[in-house]
Amino acid sequence: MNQLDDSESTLRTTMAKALNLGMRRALTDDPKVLLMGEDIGSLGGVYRITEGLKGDFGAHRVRDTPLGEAGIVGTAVGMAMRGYRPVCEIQFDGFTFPAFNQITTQLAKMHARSDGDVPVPVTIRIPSGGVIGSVEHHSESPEALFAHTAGLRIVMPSTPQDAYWMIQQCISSPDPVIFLEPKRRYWLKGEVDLLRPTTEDPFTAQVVREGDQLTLVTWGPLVPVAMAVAEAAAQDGKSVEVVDLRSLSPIDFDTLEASVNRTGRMVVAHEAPVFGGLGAEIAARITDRCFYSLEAPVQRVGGYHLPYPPAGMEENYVPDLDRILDAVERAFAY
Amino acid sequence: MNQLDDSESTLRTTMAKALNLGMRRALTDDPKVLLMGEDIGSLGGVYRITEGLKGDFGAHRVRDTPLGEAGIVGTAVGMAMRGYRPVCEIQFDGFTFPAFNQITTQLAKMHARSDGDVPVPVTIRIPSGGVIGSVEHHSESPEALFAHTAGLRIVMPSTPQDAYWMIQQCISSPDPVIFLEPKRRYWLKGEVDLLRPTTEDPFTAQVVREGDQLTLVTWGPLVPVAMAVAEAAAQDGKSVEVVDLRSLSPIDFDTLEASVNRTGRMVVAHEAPVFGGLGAEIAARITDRCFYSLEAPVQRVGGYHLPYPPAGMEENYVPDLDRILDAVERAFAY
Amino acid sequence: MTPTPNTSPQLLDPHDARATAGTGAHPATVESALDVVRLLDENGQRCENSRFGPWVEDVDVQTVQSLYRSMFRARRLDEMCTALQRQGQIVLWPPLRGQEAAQVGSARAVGEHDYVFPSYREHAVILERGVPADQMMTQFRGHAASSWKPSETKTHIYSLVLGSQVPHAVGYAMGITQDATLAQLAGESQPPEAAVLVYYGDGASTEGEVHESMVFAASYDAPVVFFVQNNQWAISVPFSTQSRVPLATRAAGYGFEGVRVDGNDPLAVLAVTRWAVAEAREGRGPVMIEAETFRLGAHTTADDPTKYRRTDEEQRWATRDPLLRTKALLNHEYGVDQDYFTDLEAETDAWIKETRAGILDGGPQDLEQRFDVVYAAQHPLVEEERQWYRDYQDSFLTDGADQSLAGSDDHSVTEAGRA
Amino acid sequence: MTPTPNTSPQLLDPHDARATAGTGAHPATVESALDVVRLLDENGQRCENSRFGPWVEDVDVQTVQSLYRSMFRARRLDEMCTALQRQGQIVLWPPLRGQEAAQVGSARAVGEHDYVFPSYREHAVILERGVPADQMMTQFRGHAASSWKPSETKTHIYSLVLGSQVPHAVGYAMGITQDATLAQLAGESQPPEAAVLVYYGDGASTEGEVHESMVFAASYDAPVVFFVQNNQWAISVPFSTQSRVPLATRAAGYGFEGVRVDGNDPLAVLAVTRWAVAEAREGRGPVMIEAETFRLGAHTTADDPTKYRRTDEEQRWATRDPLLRTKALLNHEYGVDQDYFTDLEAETDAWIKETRAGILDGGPQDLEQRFDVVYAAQHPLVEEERQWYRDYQDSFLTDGADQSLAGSDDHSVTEAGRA
Ligand SMILES: Cc1ncc(C[n+]2csc(CCOP(=O)(O)OP(=O)(O)O)c2C)c(N)n1
Ligand SMILES: Cc1ncc(C[n+]2csc(CCOP(=O)(O)OP(=O)(O)O)c2C)c(N)n1
Ligand SMILES: [Mg+2]
Ligand SMILES: [Mg+2]
Repeated sequence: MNQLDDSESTLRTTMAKALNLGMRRALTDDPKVLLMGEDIGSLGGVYRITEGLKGDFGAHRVRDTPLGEAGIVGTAVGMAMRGYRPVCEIQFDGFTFPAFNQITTQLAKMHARSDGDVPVPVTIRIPSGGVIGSVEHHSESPEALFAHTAGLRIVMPSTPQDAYWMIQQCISSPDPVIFLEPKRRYWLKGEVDLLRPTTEDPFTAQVVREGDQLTLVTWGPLVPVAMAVAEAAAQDGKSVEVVDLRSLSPIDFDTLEASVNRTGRMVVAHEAPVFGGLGAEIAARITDRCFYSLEAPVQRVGGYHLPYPPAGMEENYVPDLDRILDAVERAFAY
Repeated sequence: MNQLDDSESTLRTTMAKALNLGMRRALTDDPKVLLMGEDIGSLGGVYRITEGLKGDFGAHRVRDTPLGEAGIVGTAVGMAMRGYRPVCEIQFDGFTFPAFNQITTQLAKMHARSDGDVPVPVTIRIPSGGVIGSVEHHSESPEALFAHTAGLRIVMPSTPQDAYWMIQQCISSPDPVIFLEPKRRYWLKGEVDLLRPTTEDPFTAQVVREGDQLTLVTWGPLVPVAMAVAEAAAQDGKSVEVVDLRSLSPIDFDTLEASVNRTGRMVVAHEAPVFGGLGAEIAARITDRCFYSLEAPVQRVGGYHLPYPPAGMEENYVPDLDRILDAVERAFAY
Repeated sequence: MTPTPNTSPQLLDPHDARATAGTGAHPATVESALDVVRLLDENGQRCENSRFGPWVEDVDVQTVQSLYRSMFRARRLDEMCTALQRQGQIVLWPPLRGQEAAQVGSARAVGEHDYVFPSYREHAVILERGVPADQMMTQFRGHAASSWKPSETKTHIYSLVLGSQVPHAVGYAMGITQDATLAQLAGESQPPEAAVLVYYGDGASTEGEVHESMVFAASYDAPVVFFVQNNQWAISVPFSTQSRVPLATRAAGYGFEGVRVDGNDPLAVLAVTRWAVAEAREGRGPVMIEAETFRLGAHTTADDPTKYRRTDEEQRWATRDPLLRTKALLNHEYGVDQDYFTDLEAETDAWIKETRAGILDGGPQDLEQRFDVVYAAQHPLVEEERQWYRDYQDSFLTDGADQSLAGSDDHSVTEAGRA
Repeated sequence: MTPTPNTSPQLLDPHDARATAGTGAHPATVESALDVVRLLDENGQRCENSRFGPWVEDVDVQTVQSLYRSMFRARRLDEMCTALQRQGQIVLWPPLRGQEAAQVGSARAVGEHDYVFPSYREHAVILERGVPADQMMTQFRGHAASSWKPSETKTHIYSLVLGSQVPHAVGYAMGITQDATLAQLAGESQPPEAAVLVYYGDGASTEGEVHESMVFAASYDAPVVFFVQNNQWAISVPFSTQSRVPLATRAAGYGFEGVRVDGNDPLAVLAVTRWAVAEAREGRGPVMIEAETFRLGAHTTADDPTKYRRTDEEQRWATRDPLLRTKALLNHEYGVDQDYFTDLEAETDAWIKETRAGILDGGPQDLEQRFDVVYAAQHPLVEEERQWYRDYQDSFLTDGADQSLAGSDDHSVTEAGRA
């Protein structure tokens, strides 16, 4: 645990390790925090995000559960009622759906249903997104299916620094949080400032590259791609501002609005299918807020209206640098 | 069954009865059609939509199932694999979620997952929407949670005529269909033409009132309200075109685009919460398609970002004539 | 609330086989779950049960009177609420008629450290947990989301998504165990032993979440008692559609004990639930109880049982009415005379009158209150929408009420009906 | 495929108790589900079982050789695929090593009218159903969504959402019954009796959908056999986390029979499954079988079992290897000599070589094919996106490949790894 020694105030590490350290710290700071999920104990999770935690904190705080997602989320709700702060892991995004009833009708609504008497501070970690070369149901991006439901908060960090801090901030949130982890970026390395989070409020967006001709907003796995798009556009003489959305519910529309009022153009990129995706909400609201500033309609780029395809075709399905650049060019064409 | 006598070519009846007659006809025409659901047999369903059908077609074709929504949808998928065309009833919108995994990962994707070898022509009827003065979970509008998933089709009729025809058209669709029924309009009466459907293709929108200054698009329970809004606006000298969307996936954007290119303004109204609702997709796509025609940003009006409230407060939650008119005025204010 | 029973040693025998656990060894059998535990026969005469009888050895005339009083009040409340619903004062009402013994008997077996998860028909349980009857009704009037505070009553709110409360109960029970573990590791004194009692119906037993709850409860040795009121019907669907065999037989397949009890016998229900709660509290849980009972009334005030069931079945069960049976017990076993019942009637009349007034007293909260409770922490979208809502509502005040076209919805939509 | 066994009369006895059905009467007990059916001991010696022995009375040396050959080929294929995955030719591979007897024995018990629903590790079952081995691999290569046509093979595609295929199997079985009912009502000749065999794992048994499937199957008397391969592990989670008791004991709680069989004994598996399939076909289903076996290899090629289980457990089970046991049976009982095994090895080497070439032959389909299969009927959004995709792909061709920055993603994202 000497990684947590405050005398070393920064650490260069992967997102996977940053999440592990963040949970380690949450477990250390609050005895009411506990982890639950399939294979998170001895194995440390199929992505090894919880590696070593069962050994250090005990099987009562890092629980290998039976194989039922509804059971995991449902019992976590019950433990939260007893004063605990359960952090559940769903093994892959595609296996969230057996727990959908518990998440949508119970976890999200318990505080409201009990007229504020029963808070349910449960965090649900879901490795999310594609391009990992896997089999079906392992590469979904279900954020829009949670965002429509009031009562949930949803975040997705894109850097080790945010991973380390946001997991802690979400665990201490009094509201339930869906914590999406961009699984194809688990081995992305970066600096983690062990003393200071990016923001005190995790439910905010961050401008991660400034620009003045177009706002490119995305989150999680596509943030590094967006940075590359901005770089490619810059070489083409176009100045693109990149916003890492970080919080998908609530969405920090103030930051987006301020950016678009300066740039006049917006592209939203996500891995999920465009139709009914979160990009629609962003486009609709930004168009409403910035109607007179927009020089082009908000361009959306995302997955097609298809189930996530087999691995051999996925690179053509998920937006890549070229496809996002194409959307940027479409926006400039107006 | 003499209601089906073709010599009487029209019938004035309620939406509830029209649905009953539509299913009766589907059961008569195709022995592979069968109905499944909780309480749909002897009771005829809690809304009596299937009244009399078990008596006339037998318990093997109109099945009272055990009380498990995942079991209902999951076994329906299996029966479809054996060549049947199951029509499932979910008792209330709020009880769809236990079946969400079967709907999202199985029903929607089976055709694609089997590379087109296994069609699953299952229709899932869900009484949907609010303002029925009921208790929690009985008044939800979950359409956006289905629309984002490729492989499903979603419709919602707003008249007895459409109810009668669309249920038959959806049952004979080779794709799975989520068939939303506007439960507060079950007793709405209207003419049913027993010889001719509104459209051969049920997955299309209909202009139900012409106008040239603003397009008001909505579906299901809000269509009659939208008609009243257009009437009120007309008295105020404003010409509002009303589009009944009918099909929520796919959405007939061609019809919407043509309308907005004429009117220059759009309001979308639905009962579901605005945030992440289907109105976002409509606003985003129409803005993209009609950027130079739009004189105002597409205005959305819907539920708030709250769980559906107790009955005593619901009239303030669901958009009514005043609130939709307010959105119309906002659009005209640009 | 739970007197310690005079237990014979074998009652408290730890389940050795279960303790050594693992595949292959478990004490429960399906056969044992087939017997129906009964301490009163259909005429209210005491009958013997060597295993469970000792659990109500302390029961005297006062206890039985008190059980009867609770059942009687619940029935009268139920009748009054059915009437109020007919008068449009209540949105919907699920009657409990016929299930009073199952509810009062079981609720009496838990105490202040225990936690109760009802489904949505457990009105007699809620009254036992100390919720005032008029307050209990705000939810069914459509005035509030929930009618009592779980934090105060140790009784969860009603759950209308069938089965959804069962995993919560198991998780809560896991939390009880965790409290003890944390205290032990911290060298602190142990918190009082506690158990969770969760109610659900024969229909709800089919929901997958109930199964996962059983698996989790067994896996974590959770101190939880699953209490199924098998009232033979799930709306119009008879029990035979849900299962070929009694539900208590399910427990053996998870490696814990299931007991079937006559749900119209308040003593048997009390005894079996006391035993089960003790098993759970002492770490030998979970336990499942199936109370065989009958819904004498309609499913809800919106239901019409004549559509799906025969009156002879209703009549047969009417003769097993738990109130009649308990009254007979009081008459014959304890010699309680008519004066007692007359007094009780008068007392209850007064209580009902007062409760009725209390129920009719309140009105709905304003929608604005919902914006306060959707999240525990601040939320910008909610703030924005709350502000919009407030301004919009205010606009009617300032512009004058005639500006509003509210109500013209139904007017203009001439042909629309209401559910 | 299924020779009619010489059955003694009591084997075909209808379950009177079950037929009269209803609450309270059912034949199965938990105890009967605790015995493990075994026709071969650990050394491959035949042992007696009066109930199930007769179901394999027809089995002779050819049959055992053929069972062995199927198991042997499956194992060799498994080894080859594991190697191919290491070489990056296969996306992911779930090895079946150790489960060959459970799979081959059960798959042999079903015939051309029956329908099979695998989970995702039943490679030996798929081979038995006639799918060519190289074709079977397209899904695991990431080249296609599914590798065989259910309409041709009467074998459903693999299901990766655990438990999700189980209700489909029950529904399919309900369809079989419906076919018979419709034929009867129409005065047509009865379709052939058929059953459904569905596979899932000890871990998957916890999923709520599996429970609902049992309820529906019992409720509709569906001709389905639930075949659980209890290989003791769900990835890193031992069976004891899922259940305190054998899974076969669950069946009694739904009112049908559950049988536990030694899953490494191909004869016992064949016998029990034949019996179960016959029960189902003849309308006495459903039936549940729990095959006790062991996953000798890793969960998938991405897994590392040393993280969670002890080698002594692996070694103990290695001595129960179904191939060793069957080989011993052939040696000792039937006097099959080394020549047979040498020949089989040579034949299998050739088959593996050919299969390997076949596997490596194909490449992925183009994404465009996915637009054809998402819906069965025309869909405007899909058409629009397909057109866009086609034009976009074409733009690289016409603009020249240098226009594409594809590949620069990983370049610019210097620090990104891949799962
Ligand atoms: C998940 C879910 N599905 C369906 C319903 C609709 N519904 C309400 S009560 C009921 C029957 C419940 O039967 P049971 O569990 O036996 O309880 P009882 O009403 O007999 O007390 C049904 C189907 C629901 N509330 N929740
Ligand atoms: C619904 C769901 N949850 C989680 C997973 C991830 N997962 C894949 S295999 C597996 C273990 C399955 O164990 P078991 O059912 O015993 O089958 P086995 O792998 O042993 O053959 C898990 C947890 C999944 N595929 N589906
Ligand atoms: Mg019931
Ligand atoms: Mg397993």
